[in-house]
Amino acid sequence: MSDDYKAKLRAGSDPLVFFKREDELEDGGIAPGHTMAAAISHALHDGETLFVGANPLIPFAGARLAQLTHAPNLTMIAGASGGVNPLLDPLAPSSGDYANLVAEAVLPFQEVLMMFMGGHGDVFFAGGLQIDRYGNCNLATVGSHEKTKLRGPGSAGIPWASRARRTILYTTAHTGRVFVPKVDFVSLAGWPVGGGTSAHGPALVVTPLALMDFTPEGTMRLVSVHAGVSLADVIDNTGFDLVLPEGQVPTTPQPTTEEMILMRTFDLDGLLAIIVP
Amino acid sequence: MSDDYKAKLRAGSDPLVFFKREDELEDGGIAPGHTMAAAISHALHDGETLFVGANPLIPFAGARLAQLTHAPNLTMIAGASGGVNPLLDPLAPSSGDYANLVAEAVLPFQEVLMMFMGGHGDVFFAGGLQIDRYGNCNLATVGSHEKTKLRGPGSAGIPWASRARRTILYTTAHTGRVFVPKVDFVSLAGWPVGGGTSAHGPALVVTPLALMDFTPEGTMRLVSVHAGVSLADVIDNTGFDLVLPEGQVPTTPQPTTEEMILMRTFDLDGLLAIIVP
Amino acid sequence: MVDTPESVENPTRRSKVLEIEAAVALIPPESESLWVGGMHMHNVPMALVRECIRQGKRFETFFAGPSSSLAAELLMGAGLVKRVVVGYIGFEQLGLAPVFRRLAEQGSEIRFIEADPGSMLLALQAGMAGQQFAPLPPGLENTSLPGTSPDFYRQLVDPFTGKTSLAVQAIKPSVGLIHCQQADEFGNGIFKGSMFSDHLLALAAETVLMQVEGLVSNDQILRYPLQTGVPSMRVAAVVPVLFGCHPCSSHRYYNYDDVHLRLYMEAASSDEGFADYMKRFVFGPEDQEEYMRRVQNQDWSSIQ
Amino acid sequence: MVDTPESVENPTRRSKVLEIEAAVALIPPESESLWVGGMHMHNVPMALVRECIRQGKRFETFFAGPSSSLAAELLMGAGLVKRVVVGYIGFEQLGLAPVFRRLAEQGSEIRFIEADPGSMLLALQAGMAGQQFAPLPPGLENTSLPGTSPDFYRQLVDPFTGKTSLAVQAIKPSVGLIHCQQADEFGNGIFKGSMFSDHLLALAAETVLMQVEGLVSNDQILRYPLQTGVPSMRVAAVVPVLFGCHPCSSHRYYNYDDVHLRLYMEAASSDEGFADYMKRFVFGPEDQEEYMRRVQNQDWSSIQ
Repeated sequence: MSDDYKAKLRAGSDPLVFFKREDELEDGGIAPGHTMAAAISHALHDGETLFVGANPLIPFAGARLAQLTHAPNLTMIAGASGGVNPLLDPLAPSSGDYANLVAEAVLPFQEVLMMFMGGHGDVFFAGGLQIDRYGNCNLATVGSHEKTKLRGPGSAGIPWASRARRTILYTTAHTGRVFVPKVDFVSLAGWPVGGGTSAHGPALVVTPLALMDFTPEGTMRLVSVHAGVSLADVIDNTGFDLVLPEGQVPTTPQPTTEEMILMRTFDLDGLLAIIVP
Repeated sequence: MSDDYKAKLRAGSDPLVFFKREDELEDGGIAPGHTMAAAISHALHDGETLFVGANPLIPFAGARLAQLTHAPNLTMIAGASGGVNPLLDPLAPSSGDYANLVAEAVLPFQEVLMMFMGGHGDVFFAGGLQIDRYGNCNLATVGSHEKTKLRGPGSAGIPWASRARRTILYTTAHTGRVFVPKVDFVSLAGWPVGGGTSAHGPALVVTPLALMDFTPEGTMRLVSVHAGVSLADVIDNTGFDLVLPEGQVPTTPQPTTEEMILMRTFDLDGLLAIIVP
Repeated sequence: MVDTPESVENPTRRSKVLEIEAAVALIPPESESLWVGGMHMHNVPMALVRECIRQGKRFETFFAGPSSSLAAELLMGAGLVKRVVVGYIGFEQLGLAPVFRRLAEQGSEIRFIEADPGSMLLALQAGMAGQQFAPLPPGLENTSLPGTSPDFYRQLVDPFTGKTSLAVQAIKPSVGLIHCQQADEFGNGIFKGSMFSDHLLALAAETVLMQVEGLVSNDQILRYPLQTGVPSMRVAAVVPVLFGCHPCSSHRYYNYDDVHLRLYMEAASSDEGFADYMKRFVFGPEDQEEYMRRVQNQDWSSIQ
Repeated sequence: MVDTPESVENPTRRSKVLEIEAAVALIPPESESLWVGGMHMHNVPMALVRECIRQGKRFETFFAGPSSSLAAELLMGAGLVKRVVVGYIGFEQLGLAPVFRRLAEQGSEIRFIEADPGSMLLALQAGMAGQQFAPLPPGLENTSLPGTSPDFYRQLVDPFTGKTSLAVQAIKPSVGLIHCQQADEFGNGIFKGSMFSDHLLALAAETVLMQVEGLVSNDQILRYPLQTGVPSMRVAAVVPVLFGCHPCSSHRYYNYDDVHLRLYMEAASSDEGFADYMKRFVFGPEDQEEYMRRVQNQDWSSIQ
């Protein structure tokens, strides 16, 4: 049974990429995927329980980085596979990958979802084909539901986001098509306009360009732009008016050298370097 | 892992009992426990799925005997332990015994109950502190619920008996205290008097004295008395008038020599010989 | 301990091992509903799905959850399902589902019910336990789902608190197709990796067909019963078919074939390409061996 | 594959291993509710139960299900529970529960709610999943249960069929006590035999204390995660205590001590005998070692 926990095969794995990619990027090899993962790591608190769903690369990396640095008591539950505290041995592109079973426990998927719906999550990660200024997300249909322009995969687990204490949104595409004034379908409910109900919207938005949070009124606000990104880049690629911070817009902290080294220990295929197109 | 399925300890096991008990009983060593188990075996059909709860000795033995003879495709699910198709290696007194995990699968207990409640059972085994002429059973309170004369353990799984296609009642005490005209508390619902509802009561009753079934109207009827038991014994120990078969009352078939040998292969402690006090 | 009588391997205990044609032939030509196991591109019983398509099995309702990928695509593209309950249909990081997109964006006769995997799995759990419906936790009422699918999500009053709650009707699929890495001939199945929600599916569905990478002996099952993920009485047929999940993964046996999947997604972005794919990989190969031969020698150049 | 950074065993990851006094001290003096794991005389975390009694922890409601034996007896006899939801309290083939009998037959301040384990476990499952209540399958309405316990079983209308159905309110125990044969220091627990309904209990209860026969390394957990029955984040404390289930069984470690149990049942059939038992085996021994010494040298002759 000694090899029970080793994946036998790994699709798309190029054993040389670890050495190759050193020169592919300037700026110490820091790609937007690394910055996003580090930003997520910094946003997590020790002892929290996280639920991660489909397309998990960036939250996986951020959570594992947090475990390896300031949050050793953090628990990460890997959506599809059911792995609890996967070591990311290695970081794999699909949430259902066998690699995610190099872990401490493996839960049946319905239990993962039921625990999440039962309120066991401190942090939930979500995204959308569309995200609007209140944090509403759409994974179902762009256009009307009757006359669909773009058919997304369906709402997946994100309708239950408010069952977690905090939701962190992430997307690898910060464009005006994603960040729209109003989503066409609410898969995940954002902050209530006017604040009438008890539901709460997302806490943080992590993109390849910037970090955003929400004002007390529940509208999206710029927190910082990533190194090498201008404020204009962010504004031009957001389909609504972001609330801007007063004074100079801060720059998102870059991953430190230690953080970059730690991410390489599990990102054997260099996926974080290529995750943002 | 080769010894994973072997119980390390077994309470109350006397290694000599297998040899000792040969002479303890007359009539080829056939005790009421054997007759009851064989009667249950004969009542089971190949391919059925059985759910067995607490105090499982007699239904366990009957079901395993059926598997070893005419019903190799029968599935037995062992209540507390969750064992599916336990080999009874050996037959153990508690439904939760580790011995019941010498089996093909082990289900969490809530799944056993939920599958049963979900209608997956062909046959369910039940008993009661009181059993009445319509097959109602009481495991809760004798006397009124406010002024309790005898506090039973509680209704356990038997309120769900009608979810199985057939229920077989068994008891090791055929007395007027058990077989009463009317139970004080309905833990298991018998046949509806007058036949107004769709619920169905038990199909068969197996005791140390006799076998009973129910008339089309749902009242208990004698099928046969066991060897060495007189009709008067049965009538005197039943607190209501049993419907009697026409003509001569048949004698319950005794276990054959082959059946006795098969039961000994799993009843290592001779429990069937002593289960009826 | 004692020697167990030989009847554990009683010759009269019926083996459930069937050839794939015979196993799928157990499904009636038209069934109420189908739920296919696995999740995303993992542990999906594709060999059974392809055989269902070859035999033209029709299903009133297909439950696309918790996350369906190629199984949903092929069944919808083949026109075998009338109503699809959508939890998630897609290829995760590989991209959106091309047939699903085309059917939804250009219109089709399929009725799509917008749903979510959490509610679908609570409904499946309810179906397993004999409950008529499953109440939902709070939260969903703030999304577009209940308004869009008023037949799937209904409101009721919690008899204990008087609060309103949403609920979904119990799901008891007529047919469940699942993949286990191993099983014995009687249908005791072992998941060597994640079980996803397939254990629950196996307990809930009326007829369960199981494909496996290979058979193990009943002795091996008895040796470590805690490992058994599917108990035999829930299984109607066991179909050994190596690489039967391809192009999806089978945990601990092989990963998904992302090259094949990407080429599928490209091909299936047109009606012609999809038809060509179906001809080559579903209707063409007469058995799994021939299918794998075609996969290995895949020449996609002429695919539309 | 790569060497995993040392931080898997990061020195700053907090061990949850506690002495039994400190673990039970995590429970407030008065809690809403308690559910004790195990079933019949198996896998019952008796060491934790005895320590709760020594520390005088009080619980408004005790859930005696799916089947409680000595844990229910001692907690009720010690006067620490006000309301008991009765699924099953007894010693299976050994006999009825003497303290339960005396309290119910002679009257007591404890309020007994007549219930059933199936409904209790559906309620626990609902509590785990955030559902407010659990509808019940048909059948129970023909028994005395709904009429006897109208607050536990309530009627509602199925919004899909219009039929009436019974329902029970979700159960989310404030405290869950469970026994695993093994765990690592972080609370990843392994059931070496049946898990009974303890996995579900661990997912549903607000505070979970786990006793184990012994600790294993986190490395061992990582080596075969499919074996982990309780994930660490659900566990507040891990208490290693060998023979901690005595006189109940711990699957694969030891069977129940039926001699001790029978003597208990005899002793506890009178108030004096029960008080004597409590003095000798609960309040007397200052630790588990002393408890086991008393058990081994048990001289029951002078017990009332």
